[in-house]
Amino acid sequence: MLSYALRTLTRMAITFFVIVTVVFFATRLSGNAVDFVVGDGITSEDRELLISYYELDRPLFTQYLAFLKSFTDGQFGLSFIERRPVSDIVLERIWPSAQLLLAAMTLTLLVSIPLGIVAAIWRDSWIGSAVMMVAFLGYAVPNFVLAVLMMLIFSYWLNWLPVVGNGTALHFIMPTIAMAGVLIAALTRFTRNAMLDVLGQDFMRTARAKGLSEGHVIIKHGLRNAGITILSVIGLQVAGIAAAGSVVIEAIFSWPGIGDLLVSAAVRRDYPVLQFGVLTVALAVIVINALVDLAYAWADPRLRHTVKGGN
Amino acid sequence: MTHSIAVPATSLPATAYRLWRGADPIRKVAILIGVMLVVLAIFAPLIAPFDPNAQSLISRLRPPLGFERAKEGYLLGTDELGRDVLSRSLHGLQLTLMLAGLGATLGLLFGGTLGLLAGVVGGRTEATVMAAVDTQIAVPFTLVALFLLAILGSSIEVIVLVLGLAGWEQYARIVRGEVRRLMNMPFIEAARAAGAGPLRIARHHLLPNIVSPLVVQFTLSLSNIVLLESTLSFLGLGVQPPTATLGAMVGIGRDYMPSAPWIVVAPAMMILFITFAVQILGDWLRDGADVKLRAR
Amino acid sequence: QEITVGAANVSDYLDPGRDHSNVGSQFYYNSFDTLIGKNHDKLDAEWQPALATEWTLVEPKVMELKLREGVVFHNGEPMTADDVVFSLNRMYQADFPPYVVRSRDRLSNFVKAEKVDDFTVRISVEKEEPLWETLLNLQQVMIIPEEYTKGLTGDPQVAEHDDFEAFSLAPVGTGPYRVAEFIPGERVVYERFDDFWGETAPLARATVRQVPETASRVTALKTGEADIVTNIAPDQLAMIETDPNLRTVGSATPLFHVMIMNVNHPELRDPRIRQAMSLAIDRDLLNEALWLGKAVVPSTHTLEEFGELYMPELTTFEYDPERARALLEEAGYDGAEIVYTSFPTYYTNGLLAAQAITEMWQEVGINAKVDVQDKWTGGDPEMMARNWSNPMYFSDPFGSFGVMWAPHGPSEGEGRFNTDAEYADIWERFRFSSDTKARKVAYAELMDRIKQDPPVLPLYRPYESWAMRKDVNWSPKPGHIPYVLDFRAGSISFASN
Amino acid sequence: MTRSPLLTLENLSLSFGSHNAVRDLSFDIARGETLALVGESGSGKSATALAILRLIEREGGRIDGGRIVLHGTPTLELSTLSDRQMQQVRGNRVSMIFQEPMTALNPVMPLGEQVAEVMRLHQGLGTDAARLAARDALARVKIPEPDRRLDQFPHELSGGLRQRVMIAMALACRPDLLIADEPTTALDVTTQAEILALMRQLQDEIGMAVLFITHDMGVVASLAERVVVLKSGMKVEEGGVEDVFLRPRAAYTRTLMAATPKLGSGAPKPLRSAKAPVLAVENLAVRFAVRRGLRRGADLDYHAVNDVSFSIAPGETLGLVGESGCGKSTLARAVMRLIAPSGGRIRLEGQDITHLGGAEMQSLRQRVQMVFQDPFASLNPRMPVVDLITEPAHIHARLSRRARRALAAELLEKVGLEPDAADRFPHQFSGGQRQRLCIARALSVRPALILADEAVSALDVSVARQITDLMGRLQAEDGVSFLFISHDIAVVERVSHRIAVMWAGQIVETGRTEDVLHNPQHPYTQRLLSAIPVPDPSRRKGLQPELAAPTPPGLLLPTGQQPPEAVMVRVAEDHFVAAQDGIESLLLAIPPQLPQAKEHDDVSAPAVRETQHC
Ligand SMILES: Nc1ncnc2c1ncn2[C@@H]1O[C@H](COP(=O)(O)OP(=O)(O)OP(=O)(O)O)[C@@H](O)[C@H]1O
Ligand SMILES: Nc1ncnc2c1ncn2[C@@H]1O[C@H](COP(=O)(O)OP(=O)(O)OP(=O)(O)O)[C@@H](O)[C@H]1O
Ligand SMILES: [Mg+2]
Ligand SMILES: [Mg+2]
Repeated sequence: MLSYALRTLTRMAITFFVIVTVVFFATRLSGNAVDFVVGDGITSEDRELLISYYELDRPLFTQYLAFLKSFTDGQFGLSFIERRPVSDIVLERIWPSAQLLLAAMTLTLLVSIPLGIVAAIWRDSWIGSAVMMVAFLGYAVPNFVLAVLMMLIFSYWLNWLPVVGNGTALHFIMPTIAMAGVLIAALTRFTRNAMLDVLGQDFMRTARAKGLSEGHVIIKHGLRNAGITILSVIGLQVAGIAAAGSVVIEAIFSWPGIGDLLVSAAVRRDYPVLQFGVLTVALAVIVINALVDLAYAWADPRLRHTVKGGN
Repeated sequence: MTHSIAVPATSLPATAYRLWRGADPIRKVAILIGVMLVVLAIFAPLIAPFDPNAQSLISRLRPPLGFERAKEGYLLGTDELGRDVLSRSLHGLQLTLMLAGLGATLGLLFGGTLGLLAGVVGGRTEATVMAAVDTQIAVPFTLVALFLLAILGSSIEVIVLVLGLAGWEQYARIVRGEVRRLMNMPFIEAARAAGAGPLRIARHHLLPNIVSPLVVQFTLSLSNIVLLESTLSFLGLGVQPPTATLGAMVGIGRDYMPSAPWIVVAPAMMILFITFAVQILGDWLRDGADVKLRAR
Repeated sequence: QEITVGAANVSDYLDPGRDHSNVGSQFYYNSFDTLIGKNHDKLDAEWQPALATEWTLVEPKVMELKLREGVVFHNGEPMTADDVVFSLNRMYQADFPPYVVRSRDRLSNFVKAEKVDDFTVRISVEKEEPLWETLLNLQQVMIIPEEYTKGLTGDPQVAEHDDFEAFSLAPVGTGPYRVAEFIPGERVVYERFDDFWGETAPLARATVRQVPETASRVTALKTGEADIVTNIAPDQLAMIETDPNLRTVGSATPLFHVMIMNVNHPELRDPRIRQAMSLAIDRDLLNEALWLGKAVVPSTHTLEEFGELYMPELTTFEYDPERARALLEEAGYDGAEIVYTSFPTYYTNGLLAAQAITEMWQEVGINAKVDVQDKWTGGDPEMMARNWSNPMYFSDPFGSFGVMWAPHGPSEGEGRFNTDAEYADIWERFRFSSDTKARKVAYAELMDRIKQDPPVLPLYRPYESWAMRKDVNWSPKPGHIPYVLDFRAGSISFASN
Repeated sequence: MTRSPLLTLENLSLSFGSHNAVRDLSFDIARGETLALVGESGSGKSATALAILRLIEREGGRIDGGRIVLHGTPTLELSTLSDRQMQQVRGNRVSMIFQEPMTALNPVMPLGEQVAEVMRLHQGLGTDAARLAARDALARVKIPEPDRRLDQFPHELSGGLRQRVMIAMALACRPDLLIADEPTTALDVTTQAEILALMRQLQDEIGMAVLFITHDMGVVASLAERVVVLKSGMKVEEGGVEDVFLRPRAAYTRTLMAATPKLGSGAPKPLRSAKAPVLAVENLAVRFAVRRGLRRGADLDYHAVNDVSFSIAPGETLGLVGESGCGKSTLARAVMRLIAPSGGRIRLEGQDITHLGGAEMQSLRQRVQMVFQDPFASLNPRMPVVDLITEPAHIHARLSRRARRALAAELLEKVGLEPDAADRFPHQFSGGQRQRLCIARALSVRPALILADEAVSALDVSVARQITDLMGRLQAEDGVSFLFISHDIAVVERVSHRIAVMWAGQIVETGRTEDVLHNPQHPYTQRLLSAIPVPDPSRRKGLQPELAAPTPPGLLLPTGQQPPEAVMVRVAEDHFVAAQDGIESLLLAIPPQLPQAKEHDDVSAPAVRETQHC
C-alpha cells in the first residue's frame, strides 16, 4: 500500500514536472509577451526598455530556472498585466470555479445516474430511447448557446434569474445547468452502459434468486458495481469537459473563475499567471484523479489489496 | 499476393444493417437526419443560392422570409455583413463536417498508434505514452488549443491539427487498454504459438478486435470536435473569417442572439442535428458491437 | 444613491501615469485630479483651476503654479507641493519604464518640476511650450501622494519601481471618489470621498463590474443588475430602445478607428498602392451599414475637439474606386495577396469592418484577405495593413495624430512609417510654434505628406453607446477624452419618479 | 415408499424468442429427494431451472405453456405468480446455486452482507441478528473462520469456498427445494468432492429436495436418487438412478452412458520405443514476478513450475493431471516458449530450444503446436475459420489464398467438420466444434507434438469423446505425440500411455498409466483418485475425499528463495514419485499402498485450503 502510494506520488510528480516544463516553453514559443503586455505603438527603444523591465531579455533557460525558483517564494511572481502576485490572482479565482464545478457535478450526478439507470433497464422500450434522446440533447447544444438561450429566456424576458457574477444561490442556477449539460449527457450515457454491463452479470441473477425486489437488486447490487466503473471515468473525462466548459460559461456569466482567467492570460500572454494557472488546474486535475483512483481502489475491494502476502 | 483482410460478419455495414432493422423509430429518424445532413453538406455548393462570402452591406441583418424587412431570395435572412445565412450554413456544414471528419481521423491515427505502441511494446514506451496521456488529461484542452493556435497561427490546417489532437488521449487510452486486454487473450498466445510476429499480431489479431470500440469513440469525438470548434470560435480562435463554419457562425453570431437570432438558429440547429445523429449512431454501434448484449 | 455599471472591460491596474488605454480612461477622472482642470461640458478647451488655482509663465520656459490649499488625499494626507513635484517628476524624469514610455511620447518637452514653497511649484520645459495647459491637464500627470506611494514597498524614503507597481493596485488620489475596492479585471468600487475639495460627489457608491459578453451586459441591464452598461454595439441599440424602461446615449467618440499600412512592406512600398488601398474604401458605406450612419467619417485626420486646429476643409482621404484601380494599374500591382490584420473583438465592429474592407479591396482588384490576430502586429515587418485606433489623448492634433506619427514616434519606431528631415522640420513647426496659425499651416503640410505617401487611413469616429435605466441621467461629456465614466457632480443625476 | 410431491412440472414449454428451449416437460420432485437433470449442453436444463424460479423472463425467455406447482403451505402455482409474489418464494422456499462461483457473487459486497441480506429479507431479522445468522450459515457450510469471512469479498476466497458461500446463501432460509445448476463444474475434482459431500450432508440435515443439474454422470451416480434426461428440450427418460444407469431405455441415454469415461476402463498400452524423445524437459522452472517493491527484499516471486523433468517419445501421449492452478498450463506455455523459463532446459527433437531467439524459434513452431485451454478465447473472434485454421501454415509457408482454402477444407474434413465451416466465424460454432477448430489449426503444420491443454474439459461427455477419438486417430495415422493436460483423470486414462501428476508446480508422480492409477504412491495422487466420482450408482461411495489434503509447499516466495526441491524416487519400473528429503526413506520402506484401503474413515471434515493464487 505504501509503495503504491509512493508510486502514485512519483507519477504525479513527474506528470507535474512535465506540465511545468511544457507550459513554460509553450508560453514562450507562442509569441513575445511584449507584443501583448505593452501593447501598441511604442518605439523600439521603449520596447527594449520594457522587455528588460519584464525580464524577458534573459536567456530562456535562466527564465526557466527563475520560474522554477518562483515556486519557492509562495507568490509565483508578478502578473505582467495585473501587477500583483500571481498566487493572489489564481487563488482568488479558484474557489468560484470550484464552487461552480461542484454544483455542476452534483447536478450531474443527481440527474444522470437515475437517468442512466432508467435508460439501461428499459433499454429496449421507448422510455430508454427517450431518456437517451434527452441526454443526447445535452451533448448536442454548444454550451454557450445553451447559456445565452437560458439567459435570454430566464433573465432577459422573464427576469427571474440574475446573470452577473456569483453573488447568491440564484446566480448558480444558469451557469450550473449550462455547465452540467454536456456532463449530464456524458455521464448518463456512461451510467447506462456501465449499468447494462452489470445487468447481464451472473450475480444479478443470484440476487434475484434470493428473492430481492427488483429495485433492491438494481440499486444495491447493480449500482454498487456500476458505480465503481462510473467513478473511474468521472475523474478522467469530467475534469476535461468541465475545464473546457468553464471557460465559456465563466465568460458569459461574468463568473470570476479560473477558466476565464486562463484564457485571458493566454490571450494576453501574461506568462506568470498563465503558467501558474495552468499548473494549479493541472495539479487540481491530477489530485482529483489521484483521489478518484484512491476512491476507486477503495470502492473496489478487488483493488484494495493489490497483492496478498503468501502464507 | 493480394491480402484480402477478413471482412467479419460483424463488419460495419452488416452491423449497421442489422441495427437498422431492429431500430426504433426515433433512432431511424435521427439517422435519416444524419444522412440528410451529409447529403446537404456534399452538395452544398450546388444547393446554396448565393456565394457564402458575398457581402451586401446595405442589407445587413435582414430576417428570414416571412418576416418584416425580409429580403427577397434570402430564405433564412442575412447576417451581420449582409451575407446569405442559408448559403453560409450550407457551406459551413460542409466545412464543419470535413473538419470534424479530418480531426477525428487524425486523433484516431495519432492516439490509436500511440496506444497500440504502448500496449504492444509495453515497458518504457508504455510508461512514456501513458505519462503523456496523464499530462494531456491534466491540462485543459482549451489551453492546448490556445497555445497551438498561437504558435502555429489559425489556418485551416492548424485547426484540423488542433481538433485532431483533441481527444487523442482517449483513443490512446482505449486502444492501449484494449490491446492490453487482448494481449492476455489466449488467441493472441495462439497466434504467437503459430509463429506470428508482432506485426502480424498487431495487424491481424489486435486491430480487427479494436475496431468496434474505436468506431464508437470515433463517433463520440466527431461530435466533440464539432462542439470544440464552436468553442474555439467563441473564443475567437476558430477558422478565420470570412470562411463559414457552423461553429464560427454560432460563435460570432452569439452577440446577435437577442437582436437577430436567425443568424444563429440555422447553424445551431445543424450542430444540434449533427451531434445528435452522431451520438445516436455511436450509441447504437456500441450496442451492436457488444458481444454480450448480442448474445441475448 | 448607488449605481452599478456593467462594463465590457475593467482595468487590470489603476495608475493614471502609466496607462493610456481606452479601458483605463474610463476610471481615472473619478478619483484623480490634474493641476489644471477643464470644462468638460464644452467641446473647446476652457481651462479651469483644479489642484492649481493659478498658473503663470514666469519665464518663457518656466511656469509657476499656485496650489489649492486644503486638498486632502483619500488616505487623509493633505496635498502639498511635495506631492505635486513627486507626481510630475515621476513622469518628467521617469525611470520607471512604463512611465518612461508615456513620458517620451507626450511629455518629452518637460524637464522638471520644483517646489518653491508648500503651495507653489515651478515647471520648466526644454522648448517654449504652446500647449502648457493641455499638457498639465493630462491623465498622466494626475496628482498622487508622495509619502503613501513611497511607503508602499521597501524603503519608505525612496520611490522604487515596486512602489509604483503596488500603487497601481491601491491607487490614491484627490478626486471626489476613492477607490474602495479594486479587483483587477473584475471590478472597481468607488465610494464618495467626503473630504473632496470640490463639489461633493453625487453617488455614495458606484461599482463598475466587468461583464464581457454583450448579451450578458444587455441582460444585466434588463434584470436591474446594472444601471448603466457600456459598449453597446450599434446593432443592439434598436432592441434596447424598444424597452420603455431603458434608454441609450451615445456620441461619436474623439478617437479614430484607423487602418494603418506598412510603408516598408515590399509589396506596399509604392505609395500608389497604398493610396489605392485607401481610395478603395467606401467609409461612408461602412458608416451607413455598420454604424447606422452615426459614426463620423473625416476627410482628414482632424477632430472637432482640436478647436482652432480643427480643419475639416482638408481632403486628405476620400473614396474613389476608379482612381484606385487606375493607381493600381499605374503601380503595376501584380495581384500579390494583401493581408488585413484585425483584432478579433477589441474594436467595436472591427472585424466586420475588416471583412467589409477586404471585400471593397477585392472590388477594385486587390487580392485581399483578412487575418485575425490577438496580438499587436504593428511592429511586425510582415504586417501589411491592420486596424488600430488613434484616440485623442488630449484635445490637440498633437494629442491624437501627433502621438502616433511624430518623427521617431511609435509608428516610425515600429518600422512601418518613415520620416525625413523635411517631415521633422514641419513637425517641429507644428509642435512648437507659438502661433496657432503657423501650427495650422504646418499640420496641413503634414496631412499633405500623409496624403502623398499614406501610412494611415482614419476610418471614422466610432459611435460609442451606453445604455441605462430610463431614470439615470448620464451621458458622455464633449470635453472628455474617450470613454471617461464621469460621475462627478453635475455629470450624473436621477430622474425622480 | 410414498412420494409426496414438492414440485410438479406439467407440460412445461419454454422459449427464447422463436427458439423453443424446452417442450412439454413434466416431472416432479418429492420432498427430500435429489433429482438429477442431465443432458447435453443446451438441452434446456438451465432454462428449466430458471423457469421454476421465474427468472427466465429476465433472461429474455418465456413460459409458453404448462404449469409449475410448488406444493406445501401454501401451495402455489409458480407459473402464474406475479414478480412480487415470486419474491416471497425465491431464496425462501426455493433457492438456487449457480455454476460459476466467482461471477455469481457480487464482487463488491462483503460476503456477510450478501448472506445476511437473505435473512433480513425473508426472516425479517435486524441488521445485527442477520449478521449473526449469516455467520452461523457460513459455519454450517464448514467455512473455516466464519467471523473473518463476513467482511471478506469474493475474490479473497478460493473457488471452493466461494461455492460454499453460495450454498450458505441458498440454504440460509432452509428452503424446501434447492436448485443446483452445475454447482461444481468449475471446480477441480477434489474440491468438487468436498462440495458434493457438503451438499449431501446439509440435505440430510435440512431435509430439502434438490434439483441437481449436471452433465457429469459420475456426479449423478454418486448423488441422485432419480434422474431426468433431457435432449433438445425434451424429456427422453426418467427413472431411478440405478435404472437409468444400468438399464437405460432411451437411445440417447445409452449414448450418453457409453461416452462417459469410466476410470479403470483401460489405458493404451505403453509404448516400447527406442526412438529419441520428441520432447525432453529437464529441471524446468518458471517464475512470475508477482510484486516488485521499492526495497529489494520486498520482491515476491511466484514459482509456478519447479524443477520439472519429463520426456515424450514419438507417437506417445503423456497425460498431465493435477488440480486447477497447479501449473499445468504454465508448463505447457513454457515448453512452447510462450513464456520464458527461468531455469532448466527444453529439447525439441534433440535441439535445445531453451534460449532460441525469436526468428529461430518461429521456424521450430511448426513442429510443436498447442491446443489451448479455452477454445473460444483462443480463436480470434474476428477471423473467418479459413484464415484461423491455416494461420500457422500460412506463416511458415506463405500460402496463396487458394492453397489456404484447400488446406482448410482438408483440415476441416480431418476433424470432422463440414467444409462450409470455412467461411464462418468462431462464434457461430458450438463448444465442441470450436475445440475441433483449434485442433485443426494445430494440425495445419503437421506437428510432431501437440500440447493439448484441457482440450476436452469444457465439453460435454459425448463431444469430449469425439475429440479424444479424433486425437487417437491422428496419433495412429501420423504418429503425433501429445502432452494431454487435464484434471479429469478418467479421460486421461483413456488416451495416455503415461501419466504425470502435477501438484503445486511440481511433478510428484509419473509412470505408466496403469501403474499410477492402480498403484498411486504420492499422497496427492491418492487423494485425487479417491475424489473422482464414479459414474456407477452401485459403486457409490462416501462422497468426501477420503484422504486429507497434503500441505502444499508455499510457492510465493521472496525473490532469491527457492521452494524445496523434491527428489524423484523410483518405486517401480518407469514409476517415479517425488519425495521430500525427510520421508524419502520412509516412502521407500513402505510397501505399495492400494487406494481402496479405507484408513481414514473417521476423519470427517476435509481440510480446506485457500488457494489464493488462481
Ligand atoms: N438468454 C437466452 N436467449 C436466447 N436463447 C437462450 C438463452 N439462454 C439459453 N438459450 C438457449 O436455450 C437453449 C437451452 O439453454 P439452457 O441454458 O437451458 O441449456 P443447458 O441445458 O443449461 O446447457 P448447459 O449445459 O450448456 O448449461 C439453448 O439452445 C440455448 O442456446
Ligand atoms: N502471468 C502470471 N503471473 C503470475 N502468476 C501466474 C501467471 N500465470 C499463471 N500464474 C499462476 O501460476 C499458477 C499456475 O497456473 P496455470 O495456469 O499453469 O495452472 P493450471 O494448472 O493450468 O490450472 P487450470 O487447471 O485452472 O488451468 C497459478 O497459481 C496462476 O495463478
Ligand atoms: Mg446451463
Ligand atoms: Mg490451465
